[in-house]
Amino acid sequence: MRRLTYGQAISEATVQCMAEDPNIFVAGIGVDDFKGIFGTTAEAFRRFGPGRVFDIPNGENAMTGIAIGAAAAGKRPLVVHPRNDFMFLCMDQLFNLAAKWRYMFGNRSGVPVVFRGIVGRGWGQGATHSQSLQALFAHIPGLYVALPASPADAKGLLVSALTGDGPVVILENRALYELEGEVPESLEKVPFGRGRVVRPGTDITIVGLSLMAYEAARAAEILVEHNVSAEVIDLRCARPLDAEIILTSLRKTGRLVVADTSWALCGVSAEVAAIAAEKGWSHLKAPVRRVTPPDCPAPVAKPLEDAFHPNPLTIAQACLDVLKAGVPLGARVTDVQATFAGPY
Amino acid sequence: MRRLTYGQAISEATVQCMAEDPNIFVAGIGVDDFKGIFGTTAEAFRRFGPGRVFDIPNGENAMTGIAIGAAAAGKRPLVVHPRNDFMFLCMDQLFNLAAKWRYMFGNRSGVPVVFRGIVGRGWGQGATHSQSLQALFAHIPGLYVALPASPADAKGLLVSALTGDGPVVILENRALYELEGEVPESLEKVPFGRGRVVRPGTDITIVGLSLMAYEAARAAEILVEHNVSAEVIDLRCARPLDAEIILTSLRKTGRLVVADTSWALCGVSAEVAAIAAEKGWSHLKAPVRRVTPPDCPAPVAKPLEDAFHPNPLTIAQACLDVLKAGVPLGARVTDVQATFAGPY
Amino acid sequence: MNREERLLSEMIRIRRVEETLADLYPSQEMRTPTHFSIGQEAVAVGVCAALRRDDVVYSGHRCHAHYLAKGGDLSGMVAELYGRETGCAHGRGGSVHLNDPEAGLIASSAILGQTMAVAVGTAMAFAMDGRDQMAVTFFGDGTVEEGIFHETLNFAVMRRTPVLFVCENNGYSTHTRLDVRQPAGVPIHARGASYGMPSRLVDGNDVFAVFDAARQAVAHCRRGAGPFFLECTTYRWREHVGPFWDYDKGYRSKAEVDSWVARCPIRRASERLIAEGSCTTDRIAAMERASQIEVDAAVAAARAAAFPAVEDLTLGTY
Amino acid sequence: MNREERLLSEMIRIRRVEETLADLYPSQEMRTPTHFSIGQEAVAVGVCAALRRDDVVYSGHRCHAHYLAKGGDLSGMVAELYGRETGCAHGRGGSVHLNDPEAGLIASSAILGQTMAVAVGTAMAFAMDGRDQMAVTFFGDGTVEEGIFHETLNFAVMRRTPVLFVCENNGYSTHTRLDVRQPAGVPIHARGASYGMPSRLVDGNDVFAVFDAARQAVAHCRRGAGPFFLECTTYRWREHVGPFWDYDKGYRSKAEVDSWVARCPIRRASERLIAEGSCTTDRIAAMERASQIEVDAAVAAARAAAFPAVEDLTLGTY
Ligand SMILES: Cc1ncc(C[n+]2csc(CCOP(=O)(O)OP(=O)(O)O)c2C)c(N)n1
Ligand SMILES: Cc1ncc(C[n+]2csc(CCOP(=O)(O)OP(=O)(O)O)c2C)c(N)n1
Ligand SMILES: [Mg+2]
Ligand SMILES: [Mg+2]
Repeated sequence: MRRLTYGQAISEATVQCMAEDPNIFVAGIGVDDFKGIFGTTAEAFRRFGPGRVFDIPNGENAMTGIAIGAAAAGKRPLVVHPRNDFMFLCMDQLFNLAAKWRYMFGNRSGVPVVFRGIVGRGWGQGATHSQSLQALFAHIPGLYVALPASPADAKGLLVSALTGDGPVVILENRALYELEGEVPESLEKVPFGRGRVVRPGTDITIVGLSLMAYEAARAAEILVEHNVSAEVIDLRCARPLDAEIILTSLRKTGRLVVADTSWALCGVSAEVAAIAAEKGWSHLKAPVRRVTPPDCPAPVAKPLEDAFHPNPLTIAQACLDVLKAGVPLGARVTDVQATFAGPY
Repeated sequence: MRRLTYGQAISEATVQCMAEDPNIFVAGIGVDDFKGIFGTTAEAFRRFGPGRVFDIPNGENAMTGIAIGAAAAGKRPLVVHPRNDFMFLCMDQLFNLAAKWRYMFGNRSGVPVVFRGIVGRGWGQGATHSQSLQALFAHIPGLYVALPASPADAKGLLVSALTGDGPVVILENRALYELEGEVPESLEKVPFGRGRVVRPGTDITIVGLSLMAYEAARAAEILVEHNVSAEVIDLRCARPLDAEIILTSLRKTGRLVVADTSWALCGVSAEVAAIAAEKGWSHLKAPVRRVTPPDCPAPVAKPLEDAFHPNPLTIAQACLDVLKAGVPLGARVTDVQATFAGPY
Repeated sequence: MNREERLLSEMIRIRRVEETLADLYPSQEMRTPTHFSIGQEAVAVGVCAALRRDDVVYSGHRCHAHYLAKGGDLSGMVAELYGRETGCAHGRGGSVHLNDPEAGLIASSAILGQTMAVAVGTAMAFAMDGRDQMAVTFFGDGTVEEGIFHETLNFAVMRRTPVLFVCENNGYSTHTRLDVRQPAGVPIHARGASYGMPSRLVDGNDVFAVFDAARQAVAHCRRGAGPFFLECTTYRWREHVGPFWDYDKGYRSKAEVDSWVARCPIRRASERLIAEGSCTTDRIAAMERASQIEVDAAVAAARAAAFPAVEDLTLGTY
Repeated sequence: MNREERLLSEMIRIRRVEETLADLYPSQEMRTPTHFSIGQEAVAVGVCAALRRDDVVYSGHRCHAHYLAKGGDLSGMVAELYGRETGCAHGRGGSVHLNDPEAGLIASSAILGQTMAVAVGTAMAFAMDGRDQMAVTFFGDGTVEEGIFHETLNFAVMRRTPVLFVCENNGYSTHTRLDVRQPAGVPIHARGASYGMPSRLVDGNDVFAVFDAARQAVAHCRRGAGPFFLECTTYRWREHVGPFWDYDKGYRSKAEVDSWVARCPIRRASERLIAEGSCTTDRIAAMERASQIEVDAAVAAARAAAFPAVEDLTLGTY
């Protein structure tokens, strides 16, 4: 099949959906500039022009309400945030209105607003530009929260968002943008709430989403050298969250490690561990382990940053610990962004 | 010891701390009006006047930043939100600045800002006026998040907040305001991050905080009739969260039910279950059970509202299920707010 | 009825509905925090009378009058306050979430300022599609202080959206007077004008003046000239939330309340039409009777209606 | 040095520092997104020269010039960009979180508008304690569109806080021109005035004009007369974030950039002082040499300094 990068897949999904549905428009800071949100909106702007792809004044909260109102009138707004961290400013519109719209107005209709938020990572992005807010978006009922880990899912989940009926938040990890993979040319949807087995295995299950599904797969490679067969699960969505795929894998492996790009406390990693404790308890042969950033904001200094982000080594080490095969890992891995040259 | 209501305890802590520390001031919508935030700020206003207890224009996000700036200059702001739901509007200042201040500015100093948010419950408060946001506040490192369940803790945790060095969010459940209990007259602190055993037991552990610690105790009463001895743990804080007290109890009971006023997905109930799966796995004799509101916004109609909120019966039933003593509960309990007369 | 009479009778209808509900409210059967518009009817009626049915209106927490003036279904509103399945939000939303899309009342919300931005989004959608519909957002003087007010007005002007901002200035945000919340010498209509859109101040207790101003504003928006701002001065008679009078609570005087009751928009409209000879006390009494019969029937129907079924608790979520 | 010379030399120092760092930046040793102030130095220098050391300043993402002009420690800044333990934020904050409380630069932040409100809070605290200190917040023209701008100005006026709002209007928010973001006919200084506070427009590339305006503003705040608003027009020479020129990127023309380079605040100040005979090219060259030596030393020290220890990753959290 034809291969695209993660970023190209996002662009293609946007352009193809816009060609299909004249009600889709793209709005956000810089969606029409020469950078075009790391290239993901540039082609849409070229094809559909300023009438359907337009820059906005600053003002995240109002823009969110404006998107909701446009959706209430039949439009399909796609709002892009260069960093998901800026979305703290629109949580009222997101949680107190978009997420509750269908329910609190009596189940007449939903508001099909789609928000893309980019998760910065590394290169000194620091405390307010490299958070990954899936846990916050997932906690409050009403939103679909998708975090694609592959180019195919980056396209398929965005297609589901732009053709679905509910408010959607898609978080894209900047470190995945250059990742290449096979992507169907047609408009195939990837349904919300259904995870995928990235790699089958028998000894232990590693669950992650977004960048952590990718890093988990790299961890599984390392584990092979230690004769450990790890099954890697990509949840794809934080809400709805696919409990079944986790339990199915646990039935086979009996062991679970969860990796997440965000903190442990009340995070997606907590939810996955809770599902195991609630519904997978009888399968568990060992304690669950969470691999997450430590309990501090993202630092800037390179050595701290390297220690802050979970990586294939820390994930693999956690697996060996669970398996009591506690060999300290000699292997070194190259950082997922090793070749990245700043400024961001 | 002398008894006070939960609301009176909050008022007393505020007044006594203000008498001790001239840098404390109280700001918020209506803190100086005849209702005085359900009576909790009225006495402070009477004693210290408009110079230290003052009303503000609407504008939650700016007020939060203003409190942070006052704290940076040596003040101790106590900002009150009549509903914690309004705090969605100040999450940027809370999470991207207050919570990160100490760390991202190089560990020079913190900002001792204290935010009280009241959790509405029942009487048709509905989708945007009866949420309970502890999970969101707990996920991001940097805040202390306290949820007192008793009058003594309502005072002691507020005293810790007003004498501590970090940003604190205190969530107070409106349904607890009339609850009476013993409260020390002096300024005794209740430290953050340390839970309490509300009631000792041997068969099963029920963990909750805020209103759910209270309802769990009522559930334990019901369970006595079924010859079940339940140990009730009040976490007191969602961050830092007292894992030790949970594990200590699990070692004894081997069984766990968690109740929370907020949703399950990535909630405090998920964190407690995750702690059991990670660190308490070897003690567990049965699956963990979560008792939370269903995955929808808070409805208004009375029958739906009654079914929405966890209560002593649903908690007790979950315990019996875990113990496989699956007798359906005949007992009826009166709602914690049964005597409440609206409007809210 | 001619137009003047229709404006009057619509106000009378809303007043009868709200006073009737206020009288019943203490019985604790309407378990939903309720913000009555009694005394402020002229703003809702005057503005909505200048709209087409396919224009849309967004409101806030004090939404009863807007809902009814735009043509929202009365029995759906009453049933919603009673928390019944037959309510306009099927008992899920309550008093602050009234909506009737068929009538063009798209949504109301209890968080200050939310629907200001939403209205601009709907207006933008109309403009993008070349439709000649427009949007109106009603909000109070307290909402003016929220950041979203600023972001929204700036955006509306930059995109020339056909939206009418109607600030219902009743002088209070909960129990706080306007003069301790907003700078002296900067009236709200001037703030609206400061974004470069036409802005007018009008007596919000004079339904005819409101209607005339709204007609001018609607014409402006309809012709694609961008947003329009209208400040309507009025007054809330009852407590901020709930059915009772509250001049004994200390934040305002009985004299102040009385002075506004004396300026009752219904009395003023009645007196004028009677003086002009275009209406009579009999006809007005008839309007009141008709409205009373209508609201009594709505209450009876609501009380007889079923509550939502508990099995449907999560209906409308995935 | 007399005051005029000091204003000039301070600008030269900041320019030398930033141009030196910009030259080194591509080597990828400073791993932190960096917003250079090259071309905008006069605003920071003119305003801070009117302040006392115990007055406080808050900045945003483009904070280098404000930090240095307020007296922030140079080696601490350079080390911070190099992510070293010796950095002013111990390598935890990076370029956008410069702070030096001893010098009165309390905090900078990368989220638009955050520190506007924070500055008002600090100013309010000064007023509550009867101290005669004041606070200044620097922000850009893009930040004016954020809701917090509106909430903050309203609050500052209502409480008469001793705060100076300095809008550094460089005509762009990232790559978006002001005229597509804010209404025509509503200049930013007029928006400031619309809240009922004194507001002035000043040529932000004329350090002497900025200083005079700031002195007037400071006197106003200091005497307890409340907030003051200052709009300073200027221009960003380099790309929004990063060290390079970007007139080839299409969002602005080389001619536009050149026209502003021709209005370089340093050149203008130099020419005036030389014309007045109060300074010479030799003295200016000496200033440049001295600054270069200082920044070279700071860079050398930063590169020689240790990174934070990984064991200290969570230091400063409970
Ligand atoms: C964001 C937010 N902050 C605070 C509140 C609490 N609140 C509800 S109504 C109200 C007063 C609003 O005043 P105004 O906008 O003038 O409307 P009025 O009640 O006078 O009709 C307040 C502060 C809220 N609902 N939302
Ligand atoms: C709330 C928020 N929204 C968006 C951004 C992304 N952003 C960073 S700098 C910038 C431009 C700000 O323009 P201006 O305030 O004029 O400052 P300048 O860069 O021109 O100095 C934007 C939009 C942000 N940091 N914070
Ligand atoms: Mg009002
Ligand atoms: Mg700018």
